Amino acid sequence: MAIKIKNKRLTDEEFFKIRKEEVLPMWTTGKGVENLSECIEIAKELSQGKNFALKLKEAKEKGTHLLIPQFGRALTEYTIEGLEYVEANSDLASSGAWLIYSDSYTRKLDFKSAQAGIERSKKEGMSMLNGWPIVNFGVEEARRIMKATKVPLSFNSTDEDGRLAAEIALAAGWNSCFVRSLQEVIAHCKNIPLEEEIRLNQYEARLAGIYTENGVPICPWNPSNLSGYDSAGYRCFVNVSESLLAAEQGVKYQFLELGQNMNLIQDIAMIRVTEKLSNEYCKRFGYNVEFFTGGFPFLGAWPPRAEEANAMIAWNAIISIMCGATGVILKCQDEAFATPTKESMAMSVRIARHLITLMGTQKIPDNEALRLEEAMIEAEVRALMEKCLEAGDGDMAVGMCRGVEAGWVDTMLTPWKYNKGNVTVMRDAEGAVRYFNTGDIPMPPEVKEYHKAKLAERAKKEGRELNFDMVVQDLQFASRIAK
Amino acid sequence: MAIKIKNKRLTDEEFFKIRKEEVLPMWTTGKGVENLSECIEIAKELSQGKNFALKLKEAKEKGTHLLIPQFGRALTEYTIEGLEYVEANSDLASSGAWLIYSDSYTRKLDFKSAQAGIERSKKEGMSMLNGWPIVNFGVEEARRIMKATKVPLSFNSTDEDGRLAAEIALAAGWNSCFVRSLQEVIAHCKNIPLEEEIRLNQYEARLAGIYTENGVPICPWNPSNLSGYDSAGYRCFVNVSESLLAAEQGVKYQFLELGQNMNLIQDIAMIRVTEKLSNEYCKRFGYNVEFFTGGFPFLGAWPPRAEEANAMIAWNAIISIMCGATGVILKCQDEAFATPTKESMAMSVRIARHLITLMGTQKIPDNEALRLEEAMIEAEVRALMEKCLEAGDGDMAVGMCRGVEAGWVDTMLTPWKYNKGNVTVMRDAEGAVRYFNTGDIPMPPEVKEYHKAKLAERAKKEGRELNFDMVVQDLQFASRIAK
Amino acid sequence: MEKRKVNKSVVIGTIGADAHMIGGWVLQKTFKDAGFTVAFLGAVVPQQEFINAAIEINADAILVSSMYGMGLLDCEGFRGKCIEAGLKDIILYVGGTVAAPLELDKNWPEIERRFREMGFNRVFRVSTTAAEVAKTLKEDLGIA
Amino acid sequence: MEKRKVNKSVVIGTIGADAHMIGGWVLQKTFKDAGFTVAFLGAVVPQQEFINAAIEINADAILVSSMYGMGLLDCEGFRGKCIEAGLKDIILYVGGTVAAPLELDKNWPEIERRFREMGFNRVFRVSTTAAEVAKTLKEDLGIA
Repeated sequence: MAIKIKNKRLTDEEFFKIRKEEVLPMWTTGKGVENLSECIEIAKELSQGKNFALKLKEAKEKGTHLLIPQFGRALTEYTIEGLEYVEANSDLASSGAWLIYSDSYTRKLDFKSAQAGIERSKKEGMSMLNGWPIVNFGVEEARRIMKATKVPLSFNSTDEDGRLAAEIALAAGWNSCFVRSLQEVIAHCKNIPLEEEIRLNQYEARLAGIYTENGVPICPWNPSNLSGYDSAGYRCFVNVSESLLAAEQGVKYQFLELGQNMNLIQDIAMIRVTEKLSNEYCKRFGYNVEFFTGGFPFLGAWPPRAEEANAMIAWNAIISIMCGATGVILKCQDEAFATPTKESMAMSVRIARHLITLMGTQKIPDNEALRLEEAMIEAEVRALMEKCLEAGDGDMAVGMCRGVEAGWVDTMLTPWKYNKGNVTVMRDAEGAVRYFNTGDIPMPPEVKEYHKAKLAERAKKEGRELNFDMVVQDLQFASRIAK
Repeated sequence: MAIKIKNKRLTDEEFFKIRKEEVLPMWTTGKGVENLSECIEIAKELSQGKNFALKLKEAKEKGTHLLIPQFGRALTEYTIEGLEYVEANSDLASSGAWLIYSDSYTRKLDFKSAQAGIERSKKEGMSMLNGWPIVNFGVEEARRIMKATKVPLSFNSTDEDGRLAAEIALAAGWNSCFVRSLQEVIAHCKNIPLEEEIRLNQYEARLAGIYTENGVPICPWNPSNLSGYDSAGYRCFVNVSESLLAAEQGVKYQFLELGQNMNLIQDIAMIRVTEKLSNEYCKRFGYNVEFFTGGFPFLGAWPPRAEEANAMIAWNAIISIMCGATGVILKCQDEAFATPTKESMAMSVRIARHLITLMGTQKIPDNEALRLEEAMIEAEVRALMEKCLEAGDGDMAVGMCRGVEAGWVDTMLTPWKYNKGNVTVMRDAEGAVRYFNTGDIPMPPEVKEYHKAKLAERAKKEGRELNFDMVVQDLQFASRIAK
Repeated sequence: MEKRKVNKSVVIGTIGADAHMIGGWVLQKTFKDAGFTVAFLGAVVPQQEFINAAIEINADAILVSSMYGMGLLDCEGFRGKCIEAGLKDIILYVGGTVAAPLELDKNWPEIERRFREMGFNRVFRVSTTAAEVAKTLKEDLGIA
Repeated sequence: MEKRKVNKSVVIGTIGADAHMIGGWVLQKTFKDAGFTVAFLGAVVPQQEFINAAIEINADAILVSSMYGMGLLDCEGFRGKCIEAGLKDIILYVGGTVAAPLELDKNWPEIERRFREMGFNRVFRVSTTAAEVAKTLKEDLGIA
């Protein structure tokens, strides 16, 4: 198959053509952001003193943490009410930021269903959508939200195509869209080819570049949340590869955000190697990017009771803090049931803030186990990166597409039809995620052996052969309540 | 001053003389435990399948943890209701034990006030005492409680003198009293000389020995909770020195329980060095003792809000788990306000149990920082132990008394009048407790230098000279809620 | 009218714009292990696709997973489409995090009422295990 | 009757069988820093000892700390003993975790009512800072 996409910066001509023909016409509210220079001016004004990139920079330099709760309601009033409540009932303002998410209809560009959800929510007097439909509400409403908060806003915009959402968010002074492609197809897509997904995301990244070049530093999230059940190496590869794609479009700050598997050593190794290799590969290609890291709480099934959820909130936050990750993203005790309430989100902020008080600057001490884990992840990711660059003749975008097509870029579970799914992962005796089956991944032999040995420890500890049922049990281990 | 006490096992003659003349006559309920052999038989029967020592042994061998919540109400019914509630609403039964505490009047042998508190509680329909007055209720009521629980019971009996309380608890099938002397005078006493306190505790330890020799393994707690603000080395010294005193009386199992200061590395180092040196010193004197370790949650001021308290509950439990301590003692979110309610204690058990689910067998990996911390604590404790043995001509009890008298055994804050209080401790940049002033402690120079350097890091980080105000702030750091 | 013969076959998928597939994935594994024929449609599945698959395998039941809080919206009109397609009596289950507002989730009888009104036979909480769902379906099919 | 001259002196200690001394210790430091003469009695202090010390230093106030939940019991009769000793008008404060039952702590007006009835001028929650107590006493003494 011929790959047409290239990892190449969109020219202004290309960018504005796409903008006019594809992006702004998606929905009527596209009109509100037509004048880009004006949008940038307003964004500069509105994000004064609460710019996400600059707040991350400040926290990183001080060695402290930015707490990042998540919120999003069907109506603007509900959303503002939630932000104000949490900020009034916790210490978020001192060092925090918001991740606002849209509803899933918006993420699928189904603005009609989103509109129906808005009407329905008004009728029922409850938020019937699982997020704030940014595109339906448009830029003026987004600016209202920006004015209502004391901290920077990030926007979790999209499944396949977050371009219009990002246009609206950035124009409202929110300082973060998303840069992602493989992450997105694995996490939320079904049919879109990777090539097309990369093309859509080049636009969003370029938009961030343009804002930054015009005096509004934008720090997009470069996440690997993926399916919630992926190996540390795959997660890391996704971030590093996508950091190059974003950097090419002129993105100068990136928030490397990794979904935690909840093994302290492996999660820390994963986050640190991701930062190291993103830096290294970007330098190699001549990109000048400043990276920040953040840990995202476990993305699998959560337990349906407050105390068990609080244990997860605390353990996830502690892993991020011990890692030294600047961002500590927060879920809350509603996770198993519904979209977060403001009350529960405020509780999560309080828990995490007090953990920071208690832990101070405590970090995981340098140790052999961590160095080994880092070395293993690094070897796996380097093998994947080099194979991509080779397959793509030095072009990362091409290489990623070829890797997925051939199946040597692969993960276990995803709704996305182009993923081969020939790998299987399982937890080892200490809960770290290991390959039970490496499929066609170009795993260096020593890494393969390492994973095998770690799983053998579990088999020995449990006194049983490893089998597929254990994979299934692993998927639900964190949601089960001890009886 | 001539020291009359010796670290020497009480003869049966001495023991039973004290029993008859001093202990049983303390209160009318002493009569109920007159027949010791019968008490031992009943205890054997009642603790079948829920013996504290054996449960600790089982958990230690499996590498799992025993969760140990705390409870105690003015009336037996309230106490039983609480235990049953927590056991029904958590997974305590699978691997847990109770620490039941008495009210503080009982601890001061003020049984009349305890009686008034019982009557008052009945009248008010609320528990007006801060624990269960075991001596007033006597052995039959204690047996009722034992029958009502699915797990082993430990009894936190005493300030100066827990002898009658221990007689009643052990006779009821509760398998744990306390061995302690310096711990107790520092924590709760005002006027009693250490010599006398050691004498009282020899009796309690000998009682545990007698039960054990007659087929009911007793595992007393050997705690160092102290004032809540003590150096790791001092805590460790208290446990190790007292392990010898208890061992001499025939105590075969000891639960080394250490109050955590909430610095991960220092707390783990402290617990591990305590186990190592208790083992070593007991071997040196020919005692054969099996040790278990447990972490006690921070003993200073707790925050007056549920989420901050939950952060403390989680962080304290995580330190114990990462340490590999077999016992994980639990406080609850009522800590700042009142005696624990059953509802809050059940919540703490759920949080800790889920942390164990999430963390599995994860432990702190071996590392240089931990080894260094261990080495420093070990050097400090060895210096203290050797100086005691020297001053006591090989007798630990004598040496401890001489050390306190001369002031080279010393800690910062205590109600006890015989402590010199010439040392000052302060937290370093990472929250570990360091000597700001070492007073007359025989600190090896490298340890002194180490503490000094660690405090200098804090001064540098905060950009200010170290001063006494910081000591005061440190005392309250964990109870302050970020605003 | 004769009663349709039980075919031990089910359609499983996550409805609407919802990409969460793990719940459905565990479910399909459980039902296969229990001897069912399973059409597993993955995530982001439109109503019509469930129905087409049900016709194709002659399914006894359609098991709809919804994890993102908008199941109440996504399931509207599902029974009507089944009837149009000649699947008047097919068993419809739905389960997961089916409503975004916590106040609604906490009022579970209201959730049940709404789904019953929409023609669903049962609605399961997110804490229900796959084994429990399989057991219930067998009972409903009279093959327990 | 003439009003007694303010002497800027206080007695501080933890009452009853209570060994918790940190609260009182922080308090005495704060009051010393604020220029007060302080008799600091440590922990496990009987009522009479507070009163004797108050006479000795001619104290304006006795600040009673109680951290272990039995302050309500320990403070009974305190004002009576003060009156007997000729300290009819001495200011009595109490603070800390003064009641064992959480239901009582959550009903703070009832706690205040009970201590007022016992002749205490003020009762402070455990979350009150030492600085706040010092500020309040200065106001009550008219020297703020």
